[in-house]
Amino acid sequence: MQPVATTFFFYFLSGLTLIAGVLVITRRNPIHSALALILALLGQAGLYLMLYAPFVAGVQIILYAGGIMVLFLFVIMLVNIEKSQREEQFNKQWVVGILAAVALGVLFVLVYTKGRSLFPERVAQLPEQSNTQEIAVMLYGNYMFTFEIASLLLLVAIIGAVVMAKKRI
Amino acid sequence: MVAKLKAHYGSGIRESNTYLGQNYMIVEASIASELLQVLRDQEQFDYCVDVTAVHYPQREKQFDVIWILYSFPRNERIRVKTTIADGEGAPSAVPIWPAANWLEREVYDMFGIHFDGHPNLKRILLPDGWKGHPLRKDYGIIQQDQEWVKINLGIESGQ
Amino acid sequence: MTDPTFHLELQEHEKTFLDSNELIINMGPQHPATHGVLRVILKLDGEKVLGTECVIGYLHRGVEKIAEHRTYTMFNPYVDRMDYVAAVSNGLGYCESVEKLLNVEAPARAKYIRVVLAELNRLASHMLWLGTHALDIGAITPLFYTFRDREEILKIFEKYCGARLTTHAFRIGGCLYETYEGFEREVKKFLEFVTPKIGEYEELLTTNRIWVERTKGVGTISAKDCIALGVTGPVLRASGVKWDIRKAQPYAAYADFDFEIPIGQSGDTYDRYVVRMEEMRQSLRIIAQAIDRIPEGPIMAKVPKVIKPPVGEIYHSIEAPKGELGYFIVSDGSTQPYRVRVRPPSFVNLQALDLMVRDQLVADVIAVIGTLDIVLGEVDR
Amino acid sequence: MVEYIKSYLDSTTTPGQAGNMFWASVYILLIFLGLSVAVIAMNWLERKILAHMQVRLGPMRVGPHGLLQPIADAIKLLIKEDIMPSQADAFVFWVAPIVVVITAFTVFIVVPFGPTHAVTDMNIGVLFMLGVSSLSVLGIVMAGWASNSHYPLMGALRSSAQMVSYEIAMGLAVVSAVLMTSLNATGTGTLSMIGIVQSQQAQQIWFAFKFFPLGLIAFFVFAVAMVAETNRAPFDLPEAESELTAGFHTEYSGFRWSLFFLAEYSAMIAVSSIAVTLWLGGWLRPFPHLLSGSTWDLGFSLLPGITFLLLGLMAFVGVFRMPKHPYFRVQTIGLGGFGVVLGLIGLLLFLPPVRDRIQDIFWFAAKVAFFMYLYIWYRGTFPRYRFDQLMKVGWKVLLPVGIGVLILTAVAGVLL
Repeated sequence: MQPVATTFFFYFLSGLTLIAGVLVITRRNPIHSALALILALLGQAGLYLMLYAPFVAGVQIILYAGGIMVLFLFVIMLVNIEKSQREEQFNKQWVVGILAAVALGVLFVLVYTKGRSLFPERVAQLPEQSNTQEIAVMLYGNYMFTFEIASLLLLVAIIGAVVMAKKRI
Repeated sequence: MVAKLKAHYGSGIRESNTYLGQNYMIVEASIASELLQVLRDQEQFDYCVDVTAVHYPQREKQFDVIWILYSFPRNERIRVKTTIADGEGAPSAVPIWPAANWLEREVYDMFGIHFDGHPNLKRILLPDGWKGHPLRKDYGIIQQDQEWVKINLGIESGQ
Repeated sequence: MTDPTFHLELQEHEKTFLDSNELIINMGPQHPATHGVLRVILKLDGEKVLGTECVIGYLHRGVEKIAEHRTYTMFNPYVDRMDYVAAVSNGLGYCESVEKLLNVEAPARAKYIRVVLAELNRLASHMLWLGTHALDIGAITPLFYTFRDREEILKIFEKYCGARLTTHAFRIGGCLYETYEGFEREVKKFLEFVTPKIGEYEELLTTNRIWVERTKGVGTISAKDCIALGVTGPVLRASGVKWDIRKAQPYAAYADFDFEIPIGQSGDTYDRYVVRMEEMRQSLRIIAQAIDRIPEGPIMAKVPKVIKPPVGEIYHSIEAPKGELGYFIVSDGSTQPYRVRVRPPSFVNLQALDLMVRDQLVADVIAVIGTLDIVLGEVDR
Repeated sequence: MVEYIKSYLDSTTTPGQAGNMFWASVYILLIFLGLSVAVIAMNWLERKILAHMQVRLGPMRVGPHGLLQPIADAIKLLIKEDIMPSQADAFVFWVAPIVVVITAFTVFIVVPFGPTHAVTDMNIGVLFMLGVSSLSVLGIVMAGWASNSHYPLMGALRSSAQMVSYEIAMGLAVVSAVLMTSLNATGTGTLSMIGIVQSQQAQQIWFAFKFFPLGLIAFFVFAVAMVAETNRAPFDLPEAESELTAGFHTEYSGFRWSLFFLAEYSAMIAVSSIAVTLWLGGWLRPFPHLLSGSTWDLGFSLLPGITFLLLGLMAFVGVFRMPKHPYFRVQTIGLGGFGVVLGLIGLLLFLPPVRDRIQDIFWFAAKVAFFMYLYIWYRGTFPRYRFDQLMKVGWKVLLPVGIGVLILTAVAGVLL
């Protein structure tokens, strides 16, 4: 099937993501920030779909929007919201922040001006159908070791979280 | 049992008798606390059934405070009664029987009798800001704390 | 032991660096699971209960004050309005107390009728308890079953005295009414009808995994704590104390009947459930014995038209469905009682709530309120 | 127009895949209307069935046998005052029910009512369904938080913890079914909803009975998890009325509340559809290979019509059992009319072209209806779990069982 109104959806989704991203850092209420972040993640998932990466989009929705962000909200609700609202949000790391922003800006400008020469060929058209399978082959074939290391790291993180949270073991 | 207690406390136990098959003791307020402790520890009255009071406005010592006790092992009841004047405190039985906690609060609520040693003596059935103690004989049956009603319920009268 | 000084703030030693801040939840007075207008202030850490405080008195009508301004006979209907699901027991306790004060005894026939009605009332009260308790835990069906069967009891009451809920059935010195035509037959028919129904309730709950998990080990209270807190009735018996005023100090005609006192071991919610179910069966046993042996004779003892008990005081208690229901009556020789004190079982039992729900979860608070079987009309009077 | 209809009747794929925007829109509209009707019917059925389980009659006043009760309720909800707590977060409070409803309905894009009866067929169908339905928890959390009240907040916390936990068990069960699709000559499985059913057709077995009892266990894990996922009894803690009054929607009323109601029931239908698709052969009729042949085909294809005729007959029996009193005349006529409509639908379903087209939908709906009945039955029988017990069941029972089944399925798939 031919995609419909690709340009419109591209700008719509990227606009959505950008606006939501700005809202994340400007909202004072942490819950509103988290909700805006979810919106940004959903917009991103839509962009993945447009790149013929439906599996990544699905995982993005399930894991980030449906799983991690819910836990985020969970934690925010449990901690004292009034207190965190009163606290200064733009804290003393503004020097680092500006440096990072400048670096990112330079990167953007470079990509925009020299992008065509840096990446002379267009990215290969990904096949529409076997996309999920290719990811599986990569994860469990080529990058098996890295994948397992990542899972081990997560296990350590889980145990660490349990140890920290539990009052008595 | 009564003989033993009488020997120990002497005139502290003013009267001990049986009426309609029910035993009761009238004791001085000063020994009440100690006596209740003894009744629980030595005479096995392990269950405090009720704490209540009666108001006799014409008497000098206006209030009767009554502890109704029961012993599971002996299957026997006894009433311990003491008289106190208005404003005088009665000994609290909460350290002896935790059951007395709410019962004493109710007596305080209804009669205004202070229980010395009660951990949390405040009104229980009536609202905290209420004035007056309704079960006193001088409190009329349709009397109310009109001020409280007006402020909290926003009406002229609860009647 | 229960902590009478209730701190709403988390104690310093209770805090860890990852602690969520505690939540104060106000449960009631309008809440579906507080069985009336009980207000419980819960201090929670997440879902764990750190402490409770009961606020009662929303239904306070000053019954004890009213008594001082009514004659002995006039006060009789007021007691029906205290524990309104077990009105017969209230009336029984009051009438017997005044009879004792007057030093008269009801005739045998009246005593038997009293026992039959009081036990029917105990069944009705336990049925209501079972339905609402199960509803609180989330099983909605038993409620309708028990209400269906309770209806049959109420029909008998209605035929006997005209009232279904606030049954003014007894009178000082005996019974108000002679039994109606076919009373025995209808009670027997009811016994036949209800015996399998109790099995039906048990089928839904007793071995239901979720029910067992929700009730076993919940709201445990030891026999020692029960006695110290003055808790009586099925709650005390579920903790393993074999004590029932019907056996310990028999009143009415209970000495004539053969029945068991069911007891539990662990004193948790499940045991209380089992004890009450067994109590319902024992009630059926008592009714079956009593209905066959109702003697002929008068239903009223010789009491004067104007009741003027001699100066004196009396404490008399009976085993109401909820526990020990006592009346302390002081007479000054006039037609009106000088002081009537009601020792309500629900009020005293409710004190144990705090101890029973400490360190348990919010859902258990509901289960424990249900299992205590309180009636706010009696708590507040 | 004619071309469009023809193109649909001839097509062998779903309108979404064929790029047929018109038919896709029609399908979306049909699903939306069908779902609304299904929710209304479920409302009536639940009350009736539950009532009969509990020795009472249920709604009887509005319309014959209370048939119009859900409509009366809907009208009541729509004209009710819409209350918003003064301290609530207005925007989030407003948007929460919409999020819940949108997620509940979006899921149905990939539900295959038949080989061509779906809005579209995604190659990540199952993943899409799980992902989108996992978003509904966001709406619940938003509702609970925005109400700015303790009970809704606790309801929201409970529901988020519950749904996140049971999603894992659910996912594992789903994966073991997806694994079964790969047991063919090419060795490639599929996540597409239609592909899963087709692979059950090709393997000539419903996945619930594949590698007995592995498929059945996975199916049960899913069946338990899906009840928890939809917040229904015995896992209805987020809205446990005896504990949290009404949980996350305590502060909602009127239309907004009805949106939550709508979402809850369509979510129930959605997860039941996943279960039917993954384990019970989706739109396939029972025993398509055992009882094959033209006679059996004809017999099974007549069943939808017969069902409706029977329903119409029941309505007519009801007409004769109605009290003969002028007060009930309108109701009796209404019931008769209802019976006639049902009977006419039944007759319509006997026409060959309709018969062939409707069969798949009928079987799918029948299987989903079975799950709906289970939901009601659970509610009538079970007490409610406590929160820690709920977590225990999720993490200590369903999760290990799910992992075990997944591994065993993989082993069995390699060996057998």
